[in-house]
Amino acid sequence: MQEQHTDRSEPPRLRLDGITVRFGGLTALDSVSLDIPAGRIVGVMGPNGAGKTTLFNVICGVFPPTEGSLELDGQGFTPRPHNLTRSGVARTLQGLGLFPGLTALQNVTAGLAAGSRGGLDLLALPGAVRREARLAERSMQALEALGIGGYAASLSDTLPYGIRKKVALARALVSEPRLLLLDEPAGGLSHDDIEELASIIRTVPGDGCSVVLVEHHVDLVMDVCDRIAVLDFGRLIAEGTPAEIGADPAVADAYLGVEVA
Amino acid sequence: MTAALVLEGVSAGYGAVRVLHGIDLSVAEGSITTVVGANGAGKTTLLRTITGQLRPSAGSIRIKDGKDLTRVPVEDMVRHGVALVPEGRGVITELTVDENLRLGGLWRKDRKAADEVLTGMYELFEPLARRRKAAGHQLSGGERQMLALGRALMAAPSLLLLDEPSLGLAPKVTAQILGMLRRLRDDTGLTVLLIEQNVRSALAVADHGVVLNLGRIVASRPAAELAEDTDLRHTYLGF
Amino acid sequence: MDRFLFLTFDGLARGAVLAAFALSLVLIWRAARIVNFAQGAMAVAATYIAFTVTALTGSYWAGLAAALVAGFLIGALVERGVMRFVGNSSALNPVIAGLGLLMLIQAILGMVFGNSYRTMVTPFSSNPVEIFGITVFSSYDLFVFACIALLVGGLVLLFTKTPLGLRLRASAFAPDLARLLGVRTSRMLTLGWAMSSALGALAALLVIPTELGLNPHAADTVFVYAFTVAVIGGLDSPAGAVLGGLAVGVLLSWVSGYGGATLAPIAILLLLLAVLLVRPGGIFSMTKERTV
Amino acid sequence: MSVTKRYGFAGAAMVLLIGLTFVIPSFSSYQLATACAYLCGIAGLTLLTGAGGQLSLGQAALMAAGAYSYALTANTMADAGTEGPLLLLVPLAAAVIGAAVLGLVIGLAAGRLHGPYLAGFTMALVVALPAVTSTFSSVLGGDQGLWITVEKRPASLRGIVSNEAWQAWLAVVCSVLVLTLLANLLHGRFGRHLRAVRDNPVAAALAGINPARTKVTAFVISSAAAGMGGGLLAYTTQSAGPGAYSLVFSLFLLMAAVVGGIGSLTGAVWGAVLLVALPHLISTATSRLELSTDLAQRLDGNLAVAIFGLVLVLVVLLAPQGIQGLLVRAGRRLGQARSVSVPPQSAKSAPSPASSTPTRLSARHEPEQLPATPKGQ
Amino acid sequence: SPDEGGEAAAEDVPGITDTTVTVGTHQPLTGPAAAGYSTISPATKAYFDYVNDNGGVNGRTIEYIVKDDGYNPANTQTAVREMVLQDEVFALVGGLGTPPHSAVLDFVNDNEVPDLFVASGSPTWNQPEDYPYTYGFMVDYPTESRILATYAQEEFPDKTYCFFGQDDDFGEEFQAGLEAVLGEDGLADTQVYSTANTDVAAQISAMKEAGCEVNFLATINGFSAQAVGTAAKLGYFPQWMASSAGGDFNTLSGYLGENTNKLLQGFVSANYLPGYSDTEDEWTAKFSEINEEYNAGAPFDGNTIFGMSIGYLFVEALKEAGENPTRESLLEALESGNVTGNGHAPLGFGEDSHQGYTGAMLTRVDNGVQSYFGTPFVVTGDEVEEYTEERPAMPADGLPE
Ligand SMILES: Nc1ncnc2c1ncn2[C@@H]1O[C@H](COP(=O)(O)OP(=O)(O)OP(=O)(O)O)[C@@H](O)[C@H]1O
Ligand SMILES: Nc1ncnc2c1ncn2[C@@H]1O[C@H](COP(=O)(O)OP(=O)(O)OP(=O)(O)O)[C@@H](O)[C@H]1O
Ligand SMILES: [Mg+2]
Ligand SMILES: [Mg+2]
Repeated sequence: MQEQHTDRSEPPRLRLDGITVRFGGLTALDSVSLDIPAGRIVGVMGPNGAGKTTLFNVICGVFPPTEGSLELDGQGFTPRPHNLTRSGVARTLQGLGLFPGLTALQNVTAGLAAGSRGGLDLLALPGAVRREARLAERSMQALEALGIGGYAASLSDTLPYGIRKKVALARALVSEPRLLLLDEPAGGLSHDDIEELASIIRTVPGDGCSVVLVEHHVDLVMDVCDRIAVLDFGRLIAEGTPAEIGADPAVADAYLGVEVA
Repeated sequence: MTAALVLEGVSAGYGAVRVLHGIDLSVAEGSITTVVGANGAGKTTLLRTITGQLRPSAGSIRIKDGKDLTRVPVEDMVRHGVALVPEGRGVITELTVDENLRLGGLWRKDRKAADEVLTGMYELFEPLARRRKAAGHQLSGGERQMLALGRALMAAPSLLLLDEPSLGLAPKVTAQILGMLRRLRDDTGLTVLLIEQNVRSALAVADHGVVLNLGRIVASRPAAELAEDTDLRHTYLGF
Repeated sequence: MDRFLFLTFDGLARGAVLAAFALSLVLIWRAARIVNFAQGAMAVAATYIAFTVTALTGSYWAGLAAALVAGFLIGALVERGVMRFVGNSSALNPVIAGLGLLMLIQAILGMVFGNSYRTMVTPFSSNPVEIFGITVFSSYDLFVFACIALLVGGLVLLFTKTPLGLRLRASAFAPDLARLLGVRTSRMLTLGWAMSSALGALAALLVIPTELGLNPHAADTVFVYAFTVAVIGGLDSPAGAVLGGLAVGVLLSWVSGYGGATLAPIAILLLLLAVLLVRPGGIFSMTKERTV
Repeated sequence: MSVTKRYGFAGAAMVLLIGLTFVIPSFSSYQLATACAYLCGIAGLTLLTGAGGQLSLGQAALMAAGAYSYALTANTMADAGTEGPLLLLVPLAAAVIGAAVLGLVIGLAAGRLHGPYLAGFTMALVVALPAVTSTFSSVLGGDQGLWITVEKRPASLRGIVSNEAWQAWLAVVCSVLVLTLLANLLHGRFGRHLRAVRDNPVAAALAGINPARTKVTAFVISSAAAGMGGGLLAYTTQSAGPGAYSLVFSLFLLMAAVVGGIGSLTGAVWGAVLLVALPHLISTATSRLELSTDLAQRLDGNLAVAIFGLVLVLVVLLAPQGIQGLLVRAGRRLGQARSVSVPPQSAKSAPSPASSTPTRLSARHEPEQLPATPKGQ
Repeated sequence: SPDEGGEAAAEDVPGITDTTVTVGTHQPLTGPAAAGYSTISPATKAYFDYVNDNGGVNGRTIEYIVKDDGYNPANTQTAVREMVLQDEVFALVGGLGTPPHSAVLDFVNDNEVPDLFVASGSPTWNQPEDYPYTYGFMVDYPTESRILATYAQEEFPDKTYCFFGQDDDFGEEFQAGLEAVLGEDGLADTQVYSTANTDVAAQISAMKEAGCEVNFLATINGFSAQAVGTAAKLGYFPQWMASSAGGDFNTLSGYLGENTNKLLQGFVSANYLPGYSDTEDEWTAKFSEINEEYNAGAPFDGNTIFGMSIGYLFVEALKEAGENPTRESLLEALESGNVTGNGHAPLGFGEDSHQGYTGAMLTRVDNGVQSYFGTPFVVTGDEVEEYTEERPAMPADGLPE
């Protein structure tokens, strides 16, 4: 294991400091400290039930950590789920997390909720109508950027699985986050789609956005990540470059196992 | 070698939409057959049709003893030795891990044997043993997948249908599960129809491979041969 | 102090019946994930049959048996005849179907038996016994308690200890999955309805003699209170229904005795509010559901 | 429908319905007025329950809040000597505000509840209404409720329209207004947020929508609409009392919303029409029957109730999407028949199963448990 | 004279043709209140049918529209509007219930529809200034309670008086009448019940503990029975004094079952109409006959007498209104004081009173038989006086002359 808090002039995008989460008797996270540098892609791996999703939940404020604290861009950070996008954090859910009753476009526009504060457009005045049109346009661009503009008007639960995954991604990207949390984005995707996903993820840091990627597709993680952290039983057991992690026997033992012959 | 499952000219779909077009498929007894194909190829639909959740519009589906599965109601599938691990972690979230597992063996008359198998399952899936009393909804994604698999095995099936078991599982667990499937095949003569997105591992573990594309079977060969066929892989499997 | 004890005992006696009826609602909820608004009317229909049987045979016990059998059959009939065909496109539809059945059954009862009240006999004296100068339960109350204790115990055992209970719960929570596992869900559903309806019939049979009498609307208020009770206890929890029933019974009695009968519905509303604010899924709700 | 079109449609509907009062008998005008008042309450439910997925059995209590607010304001103003349009408009505004405030209070509690728990709580609320009115009988008039001094139709109209027609005018204008505003909300940002919260509250929160606030807001809006309905009823009937806003009435509102089709506001219109017309038609028809005295006494009233119950059950069985769903489907079939030559939709758009309203109230089938839902967790 | 009204052509009068008079009523035929009241309107209808079979009133048959309102004021509003605006009834007769009828009071008076013989004991109906078209029928609650209280003071002096009543106007007005006689603190304990909760043990036990010896009841029949039954269970046997609304022996015995005779021994209640168990009474005999023939032999009880008495009173008024009755002539007929009804106490109808029966007589249960005793009483102001005049004799065949 190596020093986590390397002093740099620029604060990390996100800093986890001694995060512990307990559910009753179960310790899901055990004092995890980790930095997510700005503009980098960090992979988080670990066996099932290691606490990866729980880690995301803490970052998103779904529940507070039992112990420990968070920092976003050097500032103390007490997240609340519905304020996340306003703080520049976006997350996709393990599984899909789409709204089946909305169209693909509306699903994406929902991701822009933070920008459209409060107000009820009771009278549907021209101003509101124009703003709605602008939001729709931005969402449409997000869909088109992922090449799925053609599905905009379909109800999301009628779409093929791969497309739905992209809609979910578009909804996270549309808010132009500084920190993007992806929970198993490749789950259930076919090989082609995963390649495409990899190339999409690689473009994200171009805008200075950091990415945290939780994934069981080891190839994908090794391929796109700048750094990788490995959790086991809620503890951080390794952190380093993909090459370092690939060579770490502890990781191989806890997570990768032996390839099937 | 006899066939544990034979599909002849099976077509099926949802409402007016046809998804499967005249599928012919034969699964040899005591073998692992894998069906691979892109998203939306109709793999899940195929399993739903075999297990009677979807009625085929044409064709026949028979198991070993010649029994016509299309006439068997869903709830009698296990009684004919057919068990399914559905796509998307079919865990009954309101029940505990233990209850979920026991449910799988409930149809069997001999309690004793079922109890033994239960103990076996906990040995097989260690993480579950720790969470025996936890409600299904507390489990992590991977834990749920293990539970669904364990539950299907509790039924002591002769034909096991798996819909993307590796989804969301750590590579180590995936490897364990696939390894286990082989062991079961070898030890008990279990027949497995495996649907996988993770084509490489699937073909590595399977005896026979089938490629499904847009609801039609485009290739059906020994798995090793399929894995070698670069053209086919490029065209349909994208690697 | 005497008065306090009297009110408490009286409330417990009434609460026991509410508990039994609430239990029948819990049962249907567990079997079909439906709040059955026709439950009261179904129970009253069974009670009319019991009434007729008692009138013909002169035996309370024959009537009681008839109520249970009739309740069981009515439940099965309602499930097989109507509820099974209610699509699940919206979870509201069962509610509306229940309301439709409620009106239909009440109207038919009105046509067949008329609107007037009919007196029902009780097998035991309903005069309370005095112990140390304090009026406590009557033998009828004790009979009610015994019936309900027996039932609750039986149900708890059934659901937690038996394979049948596991099947019932599995088909309630996830019918499609349960079917794949070999559970005959359709039978389980019918059984769940039938058992619940029989229990409702028993509760009605127990409560109606203490009220104004048998009438097509005899279970209207009982249903409303019992639903509240079930919600307070947690719709999934038999134990919650019993505890909630007793609590609401005692509260009703205290409020009527000390504050005035008018205040009772307000007190119940406040109790409900208090409970749900602290535990939105009722007192005995399961551990908080993991959503992410 | 674009916003301009929506406003045009609303205007046309107003003109048409007001014109109608000139040709129909005055009792029908009264029925129109009540239907419009009910419509406000039902439309509120469509928003709350249909789009928001919150099952409320307490809509009648909120209408009652509107009616009492109207009554108290109107009587206070009348006592102070106010006359003219103010005596009409201020109490109506008070009805809306009064109900909205109660809705806020309830919503703050109810926002945390779901499915049957919310239903149970709101039911207890309606059941407690008579108790509240008798506890505060000095203000709320107890069981009999309050008499209301209402501003009758303007003198200039007295010879031209009947009192009932005037009531219908007022109700038509108010309810079309309510419906238009609700449509604006449902088709705009708020509707999107509401459906998002209904479908997946966690994902909605992560997308930046505050689920708690959205739910409470839905409650307030639905209550305000109900308040308008209550105000209109108070005006047409000149009274506000607990008996008129019973649990039975509350359940009827819900039935109307569902049977009309809870997925859309148009469904609410069918529901309101049905709520007024159906009992009337049934009782008219049954009273026509020539029966022996004995039979007549058994059937009196009961037959109408039985038929009503049967109709409800049948609608749920045969048209689970409600009347509106039925019409949409019929319309689609007609459209298909007309355009046989047109090739099926582009291959890209996936097959869409009959669009459903995913209200997860009784949690009958958690989508997660359906093997049909792929890969969801 | 009322005959002046006859000059208007019959067609101009709503609800009147050459051969028919159409009247309407709203009744709880369904819903929870149906149990207590749904048998009243069939009795009225039976009486009208009887009249129609005997030539009707001045050659016109009476068409009687009964609308079910389920005791829900909202339904009443619709039902009454339908009858007035659509069916154009001549008058409303015997609309039942205080809350339901209150909801249409303004409407019928605005529309100038005679609103006769409201079946409720609320004094509301007696407001000729504000509601010139509305007339009461039942003896009102405060009148009844004054009579009962006065009797109690004489018969059971120095006892502890208490009150048990419904938590609405019925209870309040009844209690006010009691206190007017017994004094502000004349009641040692007062308890109320709400119809939503049939368990009254809490209240009755409180009365027992307060040492109540004479209990006045402002209860409907079901709750009178609950009160008496619950008290008996507690081993508590006070003197009960009930309102006419909750003192019907037959109905009570229906609730109380086997022990009725023992429990109701000595039960006092007020009434003003012929007693249905009093087979000697000519009215009762006639009504019973009509019930057999025109009401399919429905159970003969207080509701039957009540319904037929309302029917009789209306026919009497209609006759009095002249050959070609109008709404005005109908009201004039009532104000004339010539319409007398069949009660033991006189009707209060006149220029400035629309009060129904102005007094009552007391009944007592003895060995399972409820019968009148003593003389009737009338109340003027706070004064309770004996009423000595004879009850109007029944005209031949029970048909008003
Ligand atoms: N809300 C909760 N209540 C109780 N236990 C929980 C809860 N959330 C997580 N856990 C438990 O904490 C552990 C970590 O769960 P988590 O979902 O974070 O795992 P994960 O690393 O995301 O696994 P996977 O790769 O399978 O998704 C698991 O054992 C899980 O059962
Ligand atoms: N319930 C349904 N109703 C209508 N169409 C459906 C339904 N389920 C699946 N489909 C359609 O049927 C086709 C095949 O779906 P299926 O789920 O069988 O594919 P799959 O091969 O399992 O894909 P994946 O790899 O994503 O699991 C798809 O086009 C899908 O959109
Ligand atoms: Mg996870
Ligand atoms: Mg699939």
